[in-house]
Formats: sequence, structure tokens, C-alpha cells
Amino acid sequence: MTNKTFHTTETAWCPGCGNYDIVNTLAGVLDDMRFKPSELLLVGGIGQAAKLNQYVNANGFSGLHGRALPAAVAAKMVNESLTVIVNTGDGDSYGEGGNHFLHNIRRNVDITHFAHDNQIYGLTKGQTSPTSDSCSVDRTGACNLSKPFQPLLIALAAGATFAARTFSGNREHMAKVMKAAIRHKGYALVDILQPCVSFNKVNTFGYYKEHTYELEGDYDATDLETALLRSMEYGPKIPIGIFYQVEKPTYHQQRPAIYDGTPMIDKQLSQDTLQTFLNKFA
Amino acid sequence: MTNKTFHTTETAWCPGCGNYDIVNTLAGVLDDMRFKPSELLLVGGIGQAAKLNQYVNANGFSGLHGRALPAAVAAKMVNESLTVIVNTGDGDSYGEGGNHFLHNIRRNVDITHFAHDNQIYGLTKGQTSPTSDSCSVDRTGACNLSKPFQPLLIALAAGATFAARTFSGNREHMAKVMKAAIRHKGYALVDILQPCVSFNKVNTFGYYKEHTYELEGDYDATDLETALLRSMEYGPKIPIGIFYQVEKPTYHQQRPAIYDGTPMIDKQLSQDTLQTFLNKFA
Amino acid sequence: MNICIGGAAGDGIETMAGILEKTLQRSGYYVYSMRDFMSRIRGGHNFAQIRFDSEPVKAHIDALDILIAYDNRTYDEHQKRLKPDGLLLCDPQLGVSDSRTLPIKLKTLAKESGSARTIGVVCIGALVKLLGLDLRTAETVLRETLPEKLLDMNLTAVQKGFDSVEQKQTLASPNVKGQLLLTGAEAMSLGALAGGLRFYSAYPMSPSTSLLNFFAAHAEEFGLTVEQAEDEIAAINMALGASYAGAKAMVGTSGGGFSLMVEGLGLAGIAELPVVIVDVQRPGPATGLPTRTEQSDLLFACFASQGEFPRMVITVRDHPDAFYQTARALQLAQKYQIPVLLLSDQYLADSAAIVAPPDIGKAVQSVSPLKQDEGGAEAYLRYAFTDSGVSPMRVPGKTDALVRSDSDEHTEEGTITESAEVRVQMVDKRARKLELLAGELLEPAYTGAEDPDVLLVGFGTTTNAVAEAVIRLNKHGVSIGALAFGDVYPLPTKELRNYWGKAKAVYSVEQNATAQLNKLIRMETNLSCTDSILKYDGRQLSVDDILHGLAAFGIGGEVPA
Amino acid sequence: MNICIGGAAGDGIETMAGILEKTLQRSGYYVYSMRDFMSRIRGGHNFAQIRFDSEPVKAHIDALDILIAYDNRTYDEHQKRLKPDGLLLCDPQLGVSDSRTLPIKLKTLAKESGSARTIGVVCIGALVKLLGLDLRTAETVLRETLPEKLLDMNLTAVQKGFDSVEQKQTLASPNVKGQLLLTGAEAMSLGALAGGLRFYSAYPMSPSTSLLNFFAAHAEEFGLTVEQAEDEIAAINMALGASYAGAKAMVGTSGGGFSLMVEGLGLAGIAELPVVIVDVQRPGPATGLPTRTEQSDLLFACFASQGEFPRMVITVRDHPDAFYQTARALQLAQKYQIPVLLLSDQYLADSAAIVAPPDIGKAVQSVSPLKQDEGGAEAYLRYAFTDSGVSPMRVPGKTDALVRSDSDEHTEEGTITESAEVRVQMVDKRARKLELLAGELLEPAYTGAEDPDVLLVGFGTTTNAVAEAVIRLNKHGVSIGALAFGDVYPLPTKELRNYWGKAKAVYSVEQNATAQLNKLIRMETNLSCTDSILKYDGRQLSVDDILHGLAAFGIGGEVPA
Ligand SMILES: Cc1ncc(C[n+]2csc(CCOP(=O)(O)OP(=O)(O)O)c2C)c(N)n1
Ligand SMILES: Cc1ncc(C[n+]2csc(CCOP(=O)(O)OP(=O)(O)O)c2C)c(N)n1
Ligand code: SF4
Ligand code: SF4
Ligand SMILES: [Mg+2]
Ligand SMILES: [Mg+2]
Repeated sequence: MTNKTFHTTETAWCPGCGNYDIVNTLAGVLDDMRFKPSELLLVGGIGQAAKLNQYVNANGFSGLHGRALPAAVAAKMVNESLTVIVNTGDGDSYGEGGNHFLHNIRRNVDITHFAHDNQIYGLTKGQTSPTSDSCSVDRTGACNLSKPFQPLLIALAAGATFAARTFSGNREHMAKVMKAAIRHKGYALVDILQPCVSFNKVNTFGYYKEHTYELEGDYDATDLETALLRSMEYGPKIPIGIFYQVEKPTYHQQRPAIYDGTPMIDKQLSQDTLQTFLNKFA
Repeated sequence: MTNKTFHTTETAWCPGCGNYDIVNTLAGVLDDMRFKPSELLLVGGIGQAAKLNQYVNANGFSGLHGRALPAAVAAKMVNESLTVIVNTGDGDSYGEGGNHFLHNIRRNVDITHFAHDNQIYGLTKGQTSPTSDSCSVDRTGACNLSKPFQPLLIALAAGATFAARTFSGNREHMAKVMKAAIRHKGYALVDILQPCVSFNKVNTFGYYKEHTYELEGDYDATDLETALLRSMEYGPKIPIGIFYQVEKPTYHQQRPAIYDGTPMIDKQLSQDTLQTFLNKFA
Repeated sequence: MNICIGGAAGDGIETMAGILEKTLQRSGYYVYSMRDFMSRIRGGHNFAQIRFDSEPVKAHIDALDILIAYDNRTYDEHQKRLKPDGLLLCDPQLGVSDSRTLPIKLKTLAKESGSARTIGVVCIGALVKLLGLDLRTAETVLRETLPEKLLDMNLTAVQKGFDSVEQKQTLASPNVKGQLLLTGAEAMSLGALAGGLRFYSAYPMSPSTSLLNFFAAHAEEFGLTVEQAEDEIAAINMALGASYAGAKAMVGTSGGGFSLMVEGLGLAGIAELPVVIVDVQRPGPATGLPTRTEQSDLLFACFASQGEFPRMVITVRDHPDAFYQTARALQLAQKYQIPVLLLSDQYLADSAAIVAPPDIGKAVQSVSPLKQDEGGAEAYLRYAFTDSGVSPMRVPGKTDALVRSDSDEHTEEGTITESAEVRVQMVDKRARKLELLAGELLEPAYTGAEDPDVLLVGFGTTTNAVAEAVIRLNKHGVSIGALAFGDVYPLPTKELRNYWGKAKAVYSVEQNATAQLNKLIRMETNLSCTDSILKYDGRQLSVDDILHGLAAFGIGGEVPA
Repeated sequence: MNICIGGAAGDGIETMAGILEKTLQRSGYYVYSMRDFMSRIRGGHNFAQIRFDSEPVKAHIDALDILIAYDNRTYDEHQKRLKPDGLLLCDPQLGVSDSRTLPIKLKTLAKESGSARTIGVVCIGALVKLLGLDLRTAETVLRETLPEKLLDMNLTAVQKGFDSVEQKQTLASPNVKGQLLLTGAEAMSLGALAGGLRFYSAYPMSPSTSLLNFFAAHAEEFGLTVEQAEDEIAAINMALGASYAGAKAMVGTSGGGFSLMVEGLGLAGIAELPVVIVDVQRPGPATGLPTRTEQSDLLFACFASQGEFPRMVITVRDHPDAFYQTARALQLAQKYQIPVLLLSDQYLADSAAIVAPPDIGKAVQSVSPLKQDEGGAEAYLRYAFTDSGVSPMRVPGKTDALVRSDSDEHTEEGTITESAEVRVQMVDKRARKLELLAGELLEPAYTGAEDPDVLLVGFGTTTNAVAEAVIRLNKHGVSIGALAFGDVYPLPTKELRNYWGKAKAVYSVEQNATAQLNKLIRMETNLSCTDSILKYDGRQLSVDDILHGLAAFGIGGEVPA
């Protein structure tokens, strides 16, 4: 570990797992961005990826499998001074948690969602995840007879204001995208291609390294049509980068009467106000 | 009722509710298509729309709120000779049932899904549904501070092989689209704009009548890009019609070793086969 | 006086009942008003039943003094309950031939007033006259309730109704002042605010939706986070995220939604996140009878979730209880860092009653603060092994210490462990909270004879009807008493054992089919009821039902009202 | 003989244990083999414990004859359990100084064989020699188990291991033939197939995933619909759709997933849809200890879901039981049109045992068919009010009659009703099934003295360990017996009352912290245990744990193995 503030601890991940690159890069990014550990909240569901918050020196909430997002957005709702980052798996984000994925994008709460997409259920030992490759691609192991889930396309269709893809093996790119996502005002999804050395023998480090390429320098990330079309490009060539980013009012900004900058947890309803209100029932 | 075979019974809907047009049109369509009531299975979740199966002379399954799709696809899986049609609400389909919506589209089981989209929670008396209009449109009553849910766009993003929209007040159009959807091999979504006279005072019969128009005669329903873009057109002008239709292998077709045409419920595992298998553990 | 107003869904029964209740309140009466709705928006049959008196009324009874029938179905369904000397108020068009009829040309008068929809207000006018109330009181209520543009026609309508009849009753002059008229849902919502609620999330579900509506309507006014979730799983997990971040959080739902929250309940249990879960019960299983009432989620609430952890289940008995117990539930959840389940039901949620203004200060002080025990370690340990079992809870971001929460079994620091030793210590630590919590339990309320031969046990919303039945029987010399549980799990057993020792027979009175309270008592105390009075048709046990049930056991017999 | 093999996750403990078990089976022994895994894929500490004998072995014990340590952690964690005359088999590189050590250059020999990954097979070779087994048996098993390309190096490895040691033990010559080696999960899966399973849906969750893996692997072979659902809610609702359409359906999950299925359980209850729900328990609440064992979902299973309806809860005791009870559960679900909950746990699911080949015919005939009672009406009434409470179930599409199912309360036809009368009739109809079901219940199995002074009660997977403890104590003159419940809810009470009457003290033995069986017995019978032996650290109660637990109550004392 190069990093001091957000140093990471011993993990339960397999040697060679892509999660190491993610946690180390994230720790570096948080350090670069000069966060204080206590103002950061890292949230996870359950799975290998979801364990990340256990290994970083910050506030941590490990909730239920598939349910990281609701807990994360609610923590942000009541304390907008926290920087809230979700790290969790593809199964967690798009499988069990699919409904929260759809609807929290719509809410546009100002949180960041790093989906560690190893295209497999890692912790439960290698079942097909929503993003597993299609079975038509010749392969052994877990694969999708169903149409593979396209995280960016779905996120855009649901109205995401920030949607990006990166690859854990490209640490520089990942750091750049992570920073942009954390800085983004509103819900930001980063689907992180992450090799699972134990169970995904197809989408390996080498595979991603070979197939990924960065979106063009002049790519216009504010154009939804382009973003939709480019997000469907997922085959021999897999673009990485920020596909789409626009500013839309966040959850808090849309409710100025309730969220005035002072975190909700710092405000209280006075007994007098309540007493006055009670009198209306006389 | 003009129709005899699939005659409908007294309902618990409000006078003037768009659901009447839907149930009557559907009964007519089923009759036209010469189904036998016993080979039809109508499935619903819970809500006003979901009650439809109670009023039609066919097999009926009223499951749980949000859970119509899993029950429907499974019935089809085990008995492919049933024609399975889901009628249920927008809240049911896209809210509580959002995860099943996403993932059953991916499965492409050969069922039909008519989502009665009144842009409101009817049975629970008028709360905002995922498809309620945006609050930026000046209105009273339920509306979305969140980004409204776009059923067709999401369905397409998830890989739907058939996605259409119609309006309950345009019975001819609705009948045509319903027929195409039922005939479609694979999962077919029809989002049916349906006035709720009791709670949705904005998206009324008149509103839909004024704003909807049919997709052009030369519209190419096999082009995904076009479909994606046109499905986002939802404002002063709302296109109705079949946005997208392609043939892809259905759930059953992708598993020919298991589904050979004989409904699974008509097959049994013989005790001999099992006995032979047991011996492998010796 | 007991009035029933019935008609189809969409006839405005709810509005009319509301105006009438308020008018009665302002006229100085005690009011108890219940609702019976179908799960549809138009048509069918709905009714409201309003009982009022110059003495406190806290439950509904069957026998009617006045029946207002908008349609024939109302007459058919309720006429049997109308007293021989009762009054049937309806339009002559219904063609009812009943000597108790006071025909009023409701439709005509309404149309003359400007709209067929003013029928209800015509009725109110007539009632005001019949009951000898002051028309100005009704007019004031109309002014407060109705939108400007509808006011004139309704004022005309109330006058026309008033003029259409002669005064028939001279009632005891009431003098109730400074009281509030609250529905059960309102009382609960206000209690939550008194208890410090900051976050409410829910998915609409009858009969709990009135809570969501209340909080949503007042979110800006009170600076609350109120979120309509995409489903109940989201609702509970949001509440837990908010709770972790330092906000007092509550969710509300009915049985089906609660089923979906069960995994989240377990998360609250292991991560020790305070949360209040309100289950406004309706008859199950599954969709069941969506707009009716039942008390059949009791054992489910006590044992919901895989695994084991301390929780508290409180049943709400009446309107004041709804206020105080909700405030207390939020505070107990916070004090012990446990999930508290609050069971109400459709009957209470939708009933309105006149109650003394709840005392906010008293509600807040009902739970004494815990002397925080930081554990031995120097560094902050979220799950420190303390003597009380309660570990120091801090708010992330409000301290330099880092706050960790985990759904896996965890160490004192809050990180995953698989150690057998730590597991046992953690389970024991959590369980230790039950010792302190035991001292917190409220014993059931007792009504009746000092040394009763017959003991009734009940819980939640049947309480006042049971008490009224007992009082009536006591007046007729029957040696009977009743214990009404509010706190049910852990079960307070002191008074139970005390009265059980005295009684010759014990009956549980429950709004369910399997006598769940009886089962719970047996499980917790090894005491078993003689028999039970059960109702499970979705309609709340009335005072009369209880009297009849006892009569069937040979107790009391025919008791005049 | 009791052997423990330990190392890190990823060291291939599982593979090696599998090969060893099979070799022992083929050598004619009874085998009982358990697993202890961490919730990670690499690193940490995993172990397998294999007990074998020429007499049947049905549980695990603590004391070890042989410890195979891949790493120092294994030595540290288990050496205390190794008997003084036991054998520690490890690489000298570990640097362990223990007089029981038999050092073998495992790493060197493995590398010489062609891969460091053949360490386990080197060990097997050594064990074969040490135990006096036939090397050819091990070779045959290797040939059957390993892929072609790995075979040569492993045959070399097994030979090298064999050659590295001297024969140390001469064991009683075993002669067990024609038996099967099954894990609990396999026994359950095979039982499901015997019971007529046609549809299985699940979402992966330890420790239930082995069921999904089994069915998915054999879907084509057996023509099953096997679907990995998007979540557990989908899984149960799919199963109910399939059941409605005429397929015998089952779902499998663990506690957290079961929590999500609770609403669906209620749907099965009200719509009377046959379904079997398997809960392979692990320690909770919430994520808890994902790969460990516990019996703490008992009361949850009995009372899960809002509302009230008949259900059956069966706990699985051992491998044969897993087979027969699963077959029976599917049939009972079908016969009574109810949900049947089958509780297993990680311990049983992952343990392997030698069992007599299950009798498929017997499994199928274990439930007698019901004389179908079509109700009085002429038209087909899905929910006809019959005497038995069981209404005629037809398959949609297979009859001209229309089949309707509804989650709302419904009429005999299956359409929504809000009628109070029909509601009561329907609740009563459903409840009537319990009368017939009572005759179906299997009494708990009894082991021990005829008139025991001390009675143990237990359920599910602790059964065989409890029985072994009882037998040992009986041999030492202790008057003790044990009742092991398989069916738990409804609770069969005949034998319980019978033995309870004889015993002076009764203890429940449970793998949970709150003595849930004791509570359930109290609730159902008003009988209360003297005390309980409880374990809740995620590791299964061994025979020794039970003996120690009893000793603490002054029963038995020091009992030699
Ligand atoms: C309700 C529930 N269902 C299932 C599980 C079991 N489970 C734990 S992690 C996991 C999948 C992990 O896959 P993913 O989210 O992709 O994370 P990864 O391990 O691949 O990083 C599952 C199914 C659970 N813990 N809770
Ligand atoms: C688990 C669960 N949550 C909530 C409900 C309450 N509920 C019944 S219908 C409904 C919404 C209906 O809206 P929609 O699906 O749009 O149907 P509509 O009535 O508008 O046709 C809700 C929230 C329920 N029955 N079950
Ligand atoms: S199983 Fe895969 S995802 Fe999990 S730690 Fe190992 S390599 Fe990483
Ligand atoms: S409430 Fe709306 S959707 Fe429901 S029946 Fe009435 S008009 Fe139709
Ligand atoms: Mg994954
Ligand atoms: Mg709707």
C-alpha cells in the first residue's frame, strides 16, 4: 500500500483477484481527493466485491445482498455532508438488487456506485450472473442463456446522469473515472470490469486487457443518443470511459424546502411546533 | 358485451375506467383468434388492472402485487401448450415488480404482458407510480420528482423482442397490437395507456386522445436504434404502435433437450431411470 | 347515540362522516367513529359508524339509533341492527317500507342546492336538527373543510337538510372541551413526531397508507425525509441506512409488505440498528381482505426472520396508546438499538376518536436515557462487549471515530468474523439487552372486579371493547376482569400470573382464528386459557360480540345495553 | 477411526476428502464425513473430518486418530483433539515439534509427481498404506474422479505417498457392500426426484446452493425445469406458478432467502398451491455466518407470513431422512394443497455418509392418496367447501373446466370476495385440513432405556449425535432416552407425552441460542423442559458436546469414548 490515510487491511480475496486493484486505486483516489475518513461512507451489499468497505479506513456499512443502494441513498438523504460510495458486485447490483438499481437511478441521489463486474457470482462459487457472457460465445463455466444484462444501457434508459465503464487492470483509467464519478453531482454508476481468477476463466485479465479500449478523445459524453448506442458496443471490442454525464437536479436539490444544506440529522422538530400542530385537531 | 366465449362479468372498476375498454377488446381479440378458454391462462398481480382475469372466462391466476411475471413464465415453462397473458398495472409491473420485469425480458419466455399504464397507483388511491408524469409538468395530484420510468425504453434496453404501446381509448389500434403481441414468439410487452378517471386527473381520456399518434406506416420495427430513440418520444406527442419486434430464440427453444414440444407436466421421471442413477453413488 | 351511514364507494361517505364527527366534536360530544370499506373505488358497499355521548366512548357497538341509507343495500345490510325505536333516514325513492323511516327527499334537496354530490351535507343538516345541535357549528366545520368554490352549495344543502325535519331528540347537554379528534393513523403519526421521527419510508399498502399520506403531506412543514420506496424491501433498507446515519427511522406497511421486510428486520437485529416497523394488520394470508381488520400477525411479528436477536413487539390499543406507544417505540428502539415492531390494524387506523390532547413532554420522557457504557477498550468499538449488552452508538461523520455496521457476524469493531468464540460472545451480548428491557415492559392494563372469577386476556385494538363489556357485566354482578396487553413480546407476566391465580376460568379474546395470544402466553408462561373468543371475518369484535361470546360460555347471559 | 484434514481454502481439501471417502467406501467401510468451510475462496482455514468404521457411523465426534495438516494453522486449531496415540501427518517443513508426528515430504513428493497440487493425493497414498487399504481401490477412484489429463501425475502421487510410509494400523476387516455414499444435499435432491419433482427454482445461497447445482446439472437428464431466479421472491413465485400449472415444485434457499419468500408462502397458503420450501439453515440473523450451521429458523418457519393457514414443517434428521422426507414432503404438499417447509442445515447438507440404497418405491408409497371429495356442486369449484377441507385441484388446460387461483380471499369458484360469511367458511375449510394431516404425522424416533429417568428431546440434524450419546450412556448404566423429532409442526405429541410422563427430567438439545424446540413444545403441549443443551457458535453439536452438556447437569459424568 502506497497510501496512508485510507490504508487497506488484509483481505479474504483470492490472490490475483481484480478487487485488489480496485481497493488500492480507490484508496489512492480518496487520498488524492483529500477526504477525511470520517466524512466518507462506504456501503456494500454481500459478495466478494461488497467486502471492500471492510478493508478501507472509512465509515462502513455492509448491508444485505442486493440492498446496498437503498441503505446508501437513505444515509445520504439524512446527512448530505457524507460522501457516500457503494462498492458491490454485479450479482448484487443487477440481480438481487435490480429493482433498487432502476429506481435509485431515477431518484438521482448524489452517491457513487462502483459495480465490480466480474460477470459471475464469486462468493457463492461461480454461478451465472446477469452480466455473464452469452452462451453462444463458446465457453465452459457460467454463461447466460438469457440475454446478458447491459448495465450502462439500462442505467441510461432509467435516466442515469453519469454512466461509465472502466477496467480494474487499467488503474490509471480507473482512477480518473472514479474521481469524475465521485465529483459528479447525482447518482454516478461505474461498471468496473474485474477479473475473478477463481471462477471466471473466460473474462480474465488478459481478456479484458485485449478487448477494452478507451472512448475517443473527442467523444461527446453529453449526448444521450450516442451514449445509448456506444453502450451497446460489447463484444470483440469493449469501450471504457465516461459514456454519459449531464447535470440534473439531485434528489436534494429538487426538495429545497426540506434540504437546505444543514444535514437533516442536525435538525429537530421542536415540541412547540408540534404542540401548535396538535391544536388543529381540536 | 359483444363477445360470447370470453364474456366478461360484473367488475369492481369505476364507471368510465379505461380498464373496461381493455377487457372488452381483449375478450374480442381472444374470440377472433379462436382460443378455447381452457387453453388460455390469464395472470395478474394485485391492483385494479390485475383484477382483469377475474372478469374473463378463462383460466385465471391472481398472484401477489408485483409478482405476476414469475408465476406466468413458470406456468408457461412447465406447460408450453398454454397461452399465457399477463394483465397488470404500471405499479405492479414497473414498481414492485421491476426486477422481474428486467429479468423476464431477458429470459424471453413466450408470454404476453399487457401493462395497464394509468400512470398512478389506482387501487391504493392515487399515489405516484413509476410512470407518473414528471412534476415539472404543472399539475396537481401524483407526479414524479424522480425521472419517470420509460417502460419501452427499459424493455428494449433489457433486450425485449417485442415492445409496443397502445391506448385503451383506441380500441381498433389496441386490438391490432394485442393480436400481434399474442402471436409474437417470445416475451411481448404492450404498455397500454389507460385513463384512471378517479385519480389521474391529468392523463385523462382526452389527454391521451389528444397526445397520441400512430407510428408511421413505413416505420421499421426491426431496427433497435430507431426503436430506442422513438421510445423516448414522450411529451406533447406520444407515438403508439409496435416499436420493435424481432424473432429470437425463446426460453424453450434455447433448451431443446428439455423442452421437446411435450409439456413438461405430461412427462415423468421413471423409477427405473432414477434407480440406475442412484447406483452411481455406490 | 350510534349512527351508521352507508352507501357505495364514491358516494362520499368518508367526507360526510368526517364533517359529522367534527360537528359533534365542536358540539361538545365524545365521539368514536369506525369505517368499513370495500377494496374498490366506486360501487359496492361502504359504511361509517359514529357513536357519540357526553360520557367518553371508546369502542363501537352494534345497536343503531340512526341509520342513514344512501341505497337499498345499506338498508338491507344494517336494518336488523337498527333499534325498534331507531330512525331510518333515507330518500323515499328507495321505496323502503319500514315504520322507522323518516323519509327526506335527499336527492331533490341536493339537486336544488346545486349538486347531487351534496346529499351527504343535506343529511348532516337533517341530523343537526334531529339531534338538537347548533346549525352554526356545522356551518363552521363546512367552512373549515370544504374548498371555497364548493362552499355556497353546501351551505345551502345543510340548511335545506336542517329545514326538512323536525327536532326529534333532546340529548344530555354535553360539555367536552379542548379535546382532539384523531384517527388511529393520525395519533400514531403524531406520536412518531413526538418520538423524534426524522425518516419515514414506505410503499403504499392498505391500511397503512394513511401513515405515508400523513408524513408525505407534512414533510416540508416538519423537515422530514419521507420517501415512497419502489418496494417494501427498499423501504426497510432505506430506513436502516438512515438509522445508521443517525436519523430516527420508521417504516409502515401491512402484512404482505412486512413479509418483504423480514430480511431487513434481521439486519436491524444483527447490526443493532434502531428502527420501528409498523404493521397495520389486515386479514391474510397474502392479499386476503385488503381493507378489513385482523390481529393475525402476532406470532409472525414475534418470530419473523431467520436467526435470533432481541426485538420488541408492541400492540397498539387505542388512540392515546397509538400516540404514546409510537413515541415510546422510537425511543426504545434507539435506547436498546433494536427493531421494535408496532402492531396496529385497519380498525384502529381508520377509526376516529375524541381524546385528551396527548402530552408531548410525557411521551418524550416515557423512556429514561441509558447510562452509556463505552466498553473497556480505548479505541471506539461500535459493538463493544458491555455489561448491558448495549454498545456505544455513534453517528458517522459526527466523530473522528469510524463507524462500521455489518450484516455478517462481526467483531467488536464491526468487521466480519468467523470465530466461534466471538460469535457466542456477540449473540450473548445482544441477548443481554433483554435483561434491561424486561424492566421497561408495561404490564397489561386491568379492568374489572378485584378478584375476578373470570379473566379475559386480550391485546391491541380489542382492548376498549373488552373493557366496556367487562364494565357492563360487572354492573350486572358478574365477577369478571380483563387484562389488555399493549407490550406483548417480551411478554410482561407479573399481572398475568397475579390475576390468573385468582380466576377460575380464563378466556382470550382475539381478532384471529388460531388464538395466537393464547399460544404466546402458553409459550412464555406455561399457562393455558380455558377457551377463546375469536373473530376472523375481517370485522372488528364489538362490545356485543364479546358479550355474546361470553354468554356462549355461560357467562353473563343476556346483558341489556 | 476419525481423520481430520485441514488447510486453506483453495488447497483442495474438498477434492481430497471426496476421494478419500470414496476409497473408504470401496474398501468396505461405513463413513461419516463433515465439512467446515470459511466464507472465502482462497486462504483462511477449512477442514473435512472423516469418521469410518466397520460398524455404522452416523455422526461426528471430536477425538481424532489422524490429523493431516497442510499448514500450521491446522495443527494449531486441531492438535488438542488428536489422541495421545494419534498420528499427525504433515510436511516436515511446517516445523511442528510433536511426538505424534509422522513427517512426510508432501511438497517434495507432490512436485516430483508433476504438480504441487497433488499434495492431497500423496496424503491419500500414505493413508492407504497406513490404514492397510488396497492401493488399487484408491487408483480406481482416482480414475473415476479425475480428468484424463491429470490422471498420470496423480497416480504417481498416490504411489509416492503409499511408498513414503510403513503400514501402522491393522483395522477390523470391513464388509459393507452395496451401500451408497451421499451428501445430505444429494440425498435430498434424489428424494425430491423420487417424490416427483418437476420444477426447481432458486437463487444461489450458501449452504443451499448444492441443491441448485445438483438439479441444474441433471436438468436435461431428468427433463426438469430448473431456473436460477433473479431473486428469491421470483424463485418462490415461479414455483407457485409452476405448481398451479400442474408441476410438483420445490424451492431451496437459506434463511435470508427464505425471509424473502415469506409473502409467497402466504400465497401458497391462501391459494392452496402445493409447494415445498427447503431452508438449509445457517447461523443468522441476516448474513450471519454464511458457511456454518444452526437450527435457529424453527419458530420462524412455523409462524412465517401474515395471516393464518395450515402448513407443515418437517426437519430433516440424517441422510436417509433427507431422501424419504423430501419425497414425502412433495407428496404431502400435493395431497393437502399446502406449503411444506423442509428444514435442513449446513451440517447435514455438506456431510457425506454411507447409507443403504434408498427405496424409491417405499418413498413414493409413503403418502397414501386422498379420496378426492369433489364437493357438492355440479360445476367445477376449485375451492369447494369439502368435509376434508381439501378441494378438487385440476390442471389448467387439462380440463374444460376453468381453474382459478387467487391471493385475495375468494369464493368456492376462486374469485375475490369480501363476504364475512365466505371468509369464515374459507378459513375454516383450509383449517380443516389439519384434522386429516394430524393422522399423517410421524412421531419422533425414540432411542434409549425403556423407562428413562432422563429424557432428551431434539430435532433435525442433531438426531444421530444425540442417539449415539444416549447409547453410550445406556451402556454405562445411565437411564436415559431421546426423542428425535422429524415432523415438528404440527407437533406430534403422543410419544412426547408418553415418555415425558416417565422421565424425572427433560432436556432439549438444540443447535440454537433460545431453545426454540422447548418453546414450541410448551406452546403446543404446556410441557416445559427442565433445561436445555444449546450450541450456537456455528459448529455442529458433536456426540462429545452432548455428553459434556449432560455432565454439566450431573448426568453421566466422564464417559469414555
Ligand atoms: C438474500 C440473499 N440471497 C443470496 C445470498 C447469497 N449470496 C451471497 S454473495 C452472492 C452473489 C455474489 O455475487 P456478486 O454480487 O456478483 O459479487 P461477487 O462475489 O462476484 O463479487 C450471493 C448470491 C445472500 N447472501 N442473501
Ligand atoms: C406487497 C404489497 N405491497 C403493496 C400492496 C398494495 N397495493 C395493492 S395494488 C397497489 C398498486 C396498484 O397500482 P398499479 O399496479 O398501477 O395498478 P392499478 O390499481 O393502478 O391498476 C398496491 C401498492 C400489496 N397488495 N402488496
Ligand atoms: S472468487 Fe473471484 S471475485 Fe472472489 S475473491 Fe476470488 S477471484 Fe476475487
Ligand atoms: S381507480 Fe382508476 S384504475 Fe381503478 S377502477 Fe377506478 S378509474 Fe379504474
Ligand atoms: Mg460478481
Ligand atoms: Mg396503475
